[in-house]
Amino acid sequence: MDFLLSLLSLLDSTLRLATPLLLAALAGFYSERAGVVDIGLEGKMLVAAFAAAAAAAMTGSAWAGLGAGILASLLLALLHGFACITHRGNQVVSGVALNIVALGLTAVLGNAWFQMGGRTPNLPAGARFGEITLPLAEGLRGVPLLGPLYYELVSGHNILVYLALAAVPLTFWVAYRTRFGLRLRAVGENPAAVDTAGISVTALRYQAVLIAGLLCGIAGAYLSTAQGAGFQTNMTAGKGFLALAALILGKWKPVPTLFACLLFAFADALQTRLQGVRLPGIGEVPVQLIEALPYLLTVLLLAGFVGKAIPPKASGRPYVKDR
Amino acid sequence: MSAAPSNVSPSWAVELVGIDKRFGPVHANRNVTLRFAPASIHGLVGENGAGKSTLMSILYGFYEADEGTILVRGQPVDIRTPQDAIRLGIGMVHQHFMLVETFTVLENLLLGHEGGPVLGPAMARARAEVQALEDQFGLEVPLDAIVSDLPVGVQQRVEILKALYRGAEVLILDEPTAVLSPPEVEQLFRILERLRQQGRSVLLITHKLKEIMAVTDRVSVLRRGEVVAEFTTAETDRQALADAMVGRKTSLFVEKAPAVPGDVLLSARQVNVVDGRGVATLKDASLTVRAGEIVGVAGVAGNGQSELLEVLSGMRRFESGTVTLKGEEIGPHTAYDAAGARRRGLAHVPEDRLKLAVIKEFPAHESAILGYHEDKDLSRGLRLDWKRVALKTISLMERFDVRPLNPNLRTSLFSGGNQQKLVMAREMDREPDILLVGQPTRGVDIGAIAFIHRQLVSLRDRGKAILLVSAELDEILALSDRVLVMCDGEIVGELPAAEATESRIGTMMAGIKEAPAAERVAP
Amino acid sequence: MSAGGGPDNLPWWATGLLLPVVNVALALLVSALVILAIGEDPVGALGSMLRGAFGTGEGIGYTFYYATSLTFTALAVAMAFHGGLFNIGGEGQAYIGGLGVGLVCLSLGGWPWWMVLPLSVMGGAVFGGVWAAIPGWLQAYRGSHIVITTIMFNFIASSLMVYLLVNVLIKPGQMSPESEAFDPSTFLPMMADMAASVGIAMESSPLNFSVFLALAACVGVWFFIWHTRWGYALRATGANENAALYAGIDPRKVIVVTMALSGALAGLLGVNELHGVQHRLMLNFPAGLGFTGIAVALMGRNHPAGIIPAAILFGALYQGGTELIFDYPTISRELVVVIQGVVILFAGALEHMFRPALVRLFARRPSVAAKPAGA
Amino acid sequence: APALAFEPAIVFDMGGRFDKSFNEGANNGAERFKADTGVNFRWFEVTNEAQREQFLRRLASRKADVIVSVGFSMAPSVEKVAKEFPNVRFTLIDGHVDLPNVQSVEFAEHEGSYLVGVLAALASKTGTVGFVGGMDIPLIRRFACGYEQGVKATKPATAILANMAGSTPAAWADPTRGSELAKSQFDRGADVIFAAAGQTGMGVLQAAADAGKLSIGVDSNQNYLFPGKVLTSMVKRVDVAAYEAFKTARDGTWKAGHQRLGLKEDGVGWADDAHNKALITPEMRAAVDKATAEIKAGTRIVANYDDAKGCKY
Ligand SMILES: Nc1ncnc2c1ncn2[C@@H]1O[C@H](COP(=O)(O)OP(=O)(O)OP(=O)(O)O)[C@@H](O)[C@H]1O
Ligand SMILES: Nc1ncnc2c1ncn2[C@@H]1O[C@H](COP(=O)(O)OP(=O)(O)OP(=O)(O)O)[C@@H](O)[C@H]1O
Ligand SMILES: [Mg+2]
Ligand SMILES: [Mg+2]
Repeated sequence: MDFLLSLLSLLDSTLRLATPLLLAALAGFYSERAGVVDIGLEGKMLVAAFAAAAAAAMTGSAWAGLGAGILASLLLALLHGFACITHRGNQVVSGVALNIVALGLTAVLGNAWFQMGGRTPNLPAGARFGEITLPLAEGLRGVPLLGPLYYELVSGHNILVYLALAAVPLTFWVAYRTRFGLRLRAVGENPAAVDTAGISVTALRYQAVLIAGLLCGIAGAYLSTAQGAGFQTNMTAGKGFLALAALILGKWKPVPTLFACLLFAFADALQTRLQGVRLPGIGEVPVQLIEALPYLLTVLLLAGFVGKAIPPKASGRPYVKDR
Repeated sequence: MSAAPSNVSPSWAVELVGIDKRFGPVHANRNVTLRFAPASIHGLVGENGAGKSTLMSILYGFYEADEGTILVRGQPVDIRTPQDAIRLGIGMVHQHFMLVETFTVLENLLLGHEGGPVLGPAMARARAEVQALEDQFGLEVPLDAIVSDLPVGVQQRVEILKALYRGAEVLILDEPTAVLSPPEVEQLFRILERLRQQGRSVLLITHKLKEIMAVTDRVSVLRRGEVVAEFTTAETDRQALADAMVGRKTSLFVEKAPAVPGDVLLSARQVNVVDGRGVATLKDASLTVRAGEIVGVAGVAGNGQSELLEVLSGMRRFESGTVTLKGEEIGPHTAYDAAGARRRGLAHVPEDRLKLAVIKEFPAHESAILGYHEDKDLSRGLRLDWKRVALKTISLMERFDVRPLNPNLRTSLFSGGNQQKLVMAREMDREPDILLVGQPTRGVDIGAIAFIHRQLVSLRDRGKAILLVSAELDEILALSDRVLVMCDGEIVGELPAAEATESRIGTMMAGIKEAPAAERVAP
Repeated sequence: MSAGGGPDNLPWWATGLLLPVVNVALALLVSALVILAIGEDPVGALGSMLRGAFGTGEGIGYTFYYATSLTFTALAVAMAFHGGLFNIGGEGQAYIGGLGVGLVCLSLGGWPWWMVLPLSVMGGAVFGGVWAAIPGWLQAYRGSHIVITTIMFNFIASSLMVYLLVNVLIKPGQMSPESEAFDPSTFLPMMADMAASVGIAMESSPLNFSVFLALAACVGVWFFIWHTRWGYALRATGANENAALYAGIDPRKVIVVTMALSGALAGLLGVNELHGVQHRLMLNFPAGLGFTGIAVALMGRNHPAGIIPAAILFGALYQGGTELIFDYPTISRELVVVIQGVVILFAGALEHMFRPALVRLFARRPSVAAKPAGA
Repeated sequence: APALAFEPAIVFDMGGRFDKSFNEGANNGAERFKADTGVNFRWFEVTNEAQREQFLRRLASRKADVIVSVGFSMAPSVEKVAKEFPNVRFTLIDGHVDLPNVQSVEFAEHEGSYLVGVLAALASKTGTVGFVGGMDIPLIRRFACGYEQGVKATKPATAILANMAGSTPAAWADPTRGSELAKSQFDRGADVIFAAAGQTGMGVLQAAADAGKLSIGVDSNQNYLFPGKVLTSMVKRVDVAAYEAFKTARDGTWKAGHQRLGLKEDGVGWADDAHNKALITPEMRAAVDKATAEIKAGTRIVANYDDAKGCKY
């Protein structure tokens, strides 16, 4: 039972940690499947986290925060689209630039508005997304095995966690079962085919980039108003890049990407629990080794099992009618 | 500029009037006027870069013309995007396929014509409709196959089906036959015939004048962006068309003395290749090539010819068998790569020049040393001596008449024919003992074809061994001293030049083997 | 990102000089608006940045000191780029390269600097090179996506260095995880001291002998990529792997070697930062210069001749930014980050924004209504 | 005519002056000085290694009257610049430099940590307490070691869970990670966690408040952040050090040399205010007062991680 509980707590933590990665990775999915490389997931999450925390602090409403976060992220996404789609700029440079702008701007605005070194005030409970106890969770708690599983793992997360998980089947459905999805995947592989089929490549790519903005907005709001209780400078701390890695590890497919995110999050959750553990024959494992575990794991998986990940053929290339 | 019929009575299906289009300094279309009638097949010919694809892309809304008007069924129309063209009933099969390779055939057909925001029901409806079309035109296409798994010929059929599915009243076909086998070409022509009977019009671009003569009603000739002539097909012949295209008298025939074969320079014994997906792509291939002869390899593209060339040239590992190069045996485990092959005096003009033989982004002089960059005479110490490279390139370009004579121009800016001449020049320059050539004249216009053919024959006459792979039967027949036929990864037959006829090769290409001894007279 | 004029036929100076200048000017204009928005005087502030970067000997020294580090990391990105590889791992390679530099300097105490320098260069190059060659090998032989592996190797490098500095290399009895200081005999000469020795007075700054190394690296990279057979093989592989195979080049070997060279260049950052300035092994000395190197390389069009001015531009932004916060206490250090981002955005990602306008300006063709090709 | 204006200055480490931790402590001291005297001060936040020296040198050459440098990372730069400017006064907080114009102020963090360890052991109902450190460096291990001694001395059976947030400076600024670490420790039975992790610690405090458990703040008094949820804070009087440096420099009593401020000097301690009044039982107060008195008297020795080369006691 004790083992079960600690396993459940590990998995619980995995879910919490996976949520922002998942949202951001799905954002990357839409963007890159449409042929627009998005290094700027990090920056979009960061502005969203800031805007969400700032709006929640000012209005006292988590939902207002979420709205503001999404809006801010959409603005950045539009800028990315303007540079890469309209002006055919280098997509990587644009992403790098927007990350840097986001890093600086959130701190500058935070300082100017709240005078707390770029932080926002701590959010009270009402201004955050609280944990939701699912129906019957309390009642079923006593049922062996399934009870704790339902109570500890399934129930008791905030709504954004459920939203992120729901986004996976939704994304799958959109991408593979709808007209929009068909066109989206086509424009990332061969924009000329889409163009000659009488569909606007530009409009399609803008839509994809904006969806990415929306999802990053939710991811950012999650960081500052659900998982955390306020904004700190650079609070994304590389999660955007990790999400990108998960997307690639998931070979640009929604369900494998979910598993990649869960894997990263699991390794992360595990490492907090492995610190200080002694292994027979080796002694105490250095913290740094444990800390590097998710990254080492990724490299090993990539090298050993995943095989070659083939990106959408047109990703990274602006569309020019040319021979 | 011969007469377009003066009376206005037969209403035209499409009229392009005064079309003008520039790409920066390139004047691709100059004041072009072209009309074609309903229920007709209209041919469009011209040298490489004459502006044929550009003109048709304008009609399809893919490019916008700088000047000019378009009329469809007598009505002036404004075609700004392919969507406009599709709405007007214009369909186009592009020279370069516009397919999403990772999609299934059905998904490709559906793209842009989904019939609803959710695919499920639309997919079922489309499947039925496409099936009906397939039956009607006798086009067979596996709807659930992934496009990249299909041979090019089938991909071409998908393109055609796509246009039909979108309900094209006017169908533009830009060099559809370049990748089709003779039976496939015949099938395509039957489809075109049926379309004409249904009252639709077809515009056909091709470099093969034989095809023009076979199916078109009228034909227009484009030269340097201008319409220079228009003929009623029945009233003209190939020579006249060729002369109009080039602007002077041309010779369509290669003169060639009988071969004097010498020693065996290249041979392969029982070579097998299995590709990354585990499919056997070359099965027990055996052949010999002697000094002073051209051995032609005929076959529909995708039947193992590429693998054969790649194995012989050192680019690809093989599973079993031996290759013997000037007496030296090479097995599956011998260290042998393209550089090694060149050191041993083997040169290779690959089938797909853009993918393999040049680097599009490089200036011409850098593409002109691809594969020879390690040569002692091009470097000075550590340094690649660009002066010598430039001189070398200029001499290559002069010998093979590559235009424009500018070694610093980016390779991709040369026309296809000129790129091909540059590659031929590079590979023949070092007087290789053995030359492997794949599709030497694919997509190349008739002027350049004759030149390239003459060069190959003269190399043979200097006592070199040449292995020629071509999907063009005419080319095989015109050049080869001996013909091998490939089908499904196997060499299914061998014929001496004298016995090689179109029909015998054709049956062998279809996989029907005949004993080499069995003599049959061609009908 | 092809160098030089595209098919739109602009003269080289329009694309090479005019366009970047217009773009940087626009970036500064937008920065000025941001400064205005937080209630400061934009002209004064930008003036202070400019003065800070180029107005004093010390400022120039700092500008070029930053530019030196950025040149190394940008050359690393450029080298990989021409081999068709996107190396995001400059940060980690610089970090590990620094370890090599540090180990050499620590173990050669008492040797004169000019004897230590070649060895510390080798130390940095070998350590950085090996650290980059692993992702290269994984890409070439296992198909592992180089972008992820290099990102992962940044994290791993960081963990490794912390482990070593906290547990192994730390100077005993010291709070911060740093090694012992190098022996002063090994210190690279400071530019100010070198100038003084030939009778030129120069204000003190961290600019040191490494700047010559950076210039040499620029020349070396230029020569290697565009004037040797190996450089040719590298570019061929980068442009078209199949064509490389056709040419008898083994793309896999080229990928590994290219990454190793790229990492070696990044590793030289340690020579400037540690051997030149900090004189000890410490945590986190690459401080984002590896990432900024990406922007510098892309803005410099992956050519040394472009990288040098781009590195100086960024060095000026770093140093001018420091000066800015010195002069304007109300402007926070993060504003400087914003300005850097804006410059990358306008001069990098939006570099083509004015191109059509410029083309129209230059197209003095008689024909009216020349629409831009392929809307 | 008024005398030349007094010009103090302060250089903060990378965390920035609002890090809710030791930089902020120094800032508070300086602000208090400003409020008391009306004298303004210049301040800078370091963003990269090269700027440390640059700021110090710039301030020194502009003849600042005293330059307070916050953080052990400043030590090598202070040493270098102080040599160049022997007439300028430098106060180094958290580090040690032996020069005639440098005042080094260090703190006996282990002593303060010991006290909060005592309180944690007594406040814990589960018999498990936690520690969350920032970046894994000797300084933080010193905190952890003092804490451990306090816990074990009070209730030897208490289990201690310890985690470090990471290996890069980002470990100081990652509240998400802090809250995950806290949650994992709660799941493993801890009900009191001491966070010595800069802004990362904010996540720990937040997670504790969310879960209805207790946390212990660090450096500055953080009790007010979640009243009733923060057991106490291990205060390190960086503010006093900064204030004193400014004040003594102004009135001429500034002295170079090395100071180690422990419990005896009121350099470290535990925060006791209205926000945690309800949490501190008389029994706890008695125990912590006893420990305080004994440490001050020297009868109870708290081992220092650095001196002992490991947490040995
Ligand atoms: N995209 C382009 N931009 C600028 N110039 C180009 C471009 N494409 C081709 N050119 C130039 O335009 C000229 C004409 O090319 P074109 O394709 O018409 O060749 P061509 O004369 O038909 O030769 P060939 O018959 O051998 O194919 C060439 O000099 C080529 O370098
Ligand atoms: N997108 C483009 N940008 C610039 N130049 C182009 C472009 N497309 C075509 N051209 C140029 O326009 C001219 C006409 O090209 P087009 O493709 O229409 O020739 P074509 O007659 O179809 O030749 P081919 O027989 O080789 O297919 C060529 O010189 C070509 O280089
Ligand atoms: Mg052409
Ligand atoms: Mg064409």
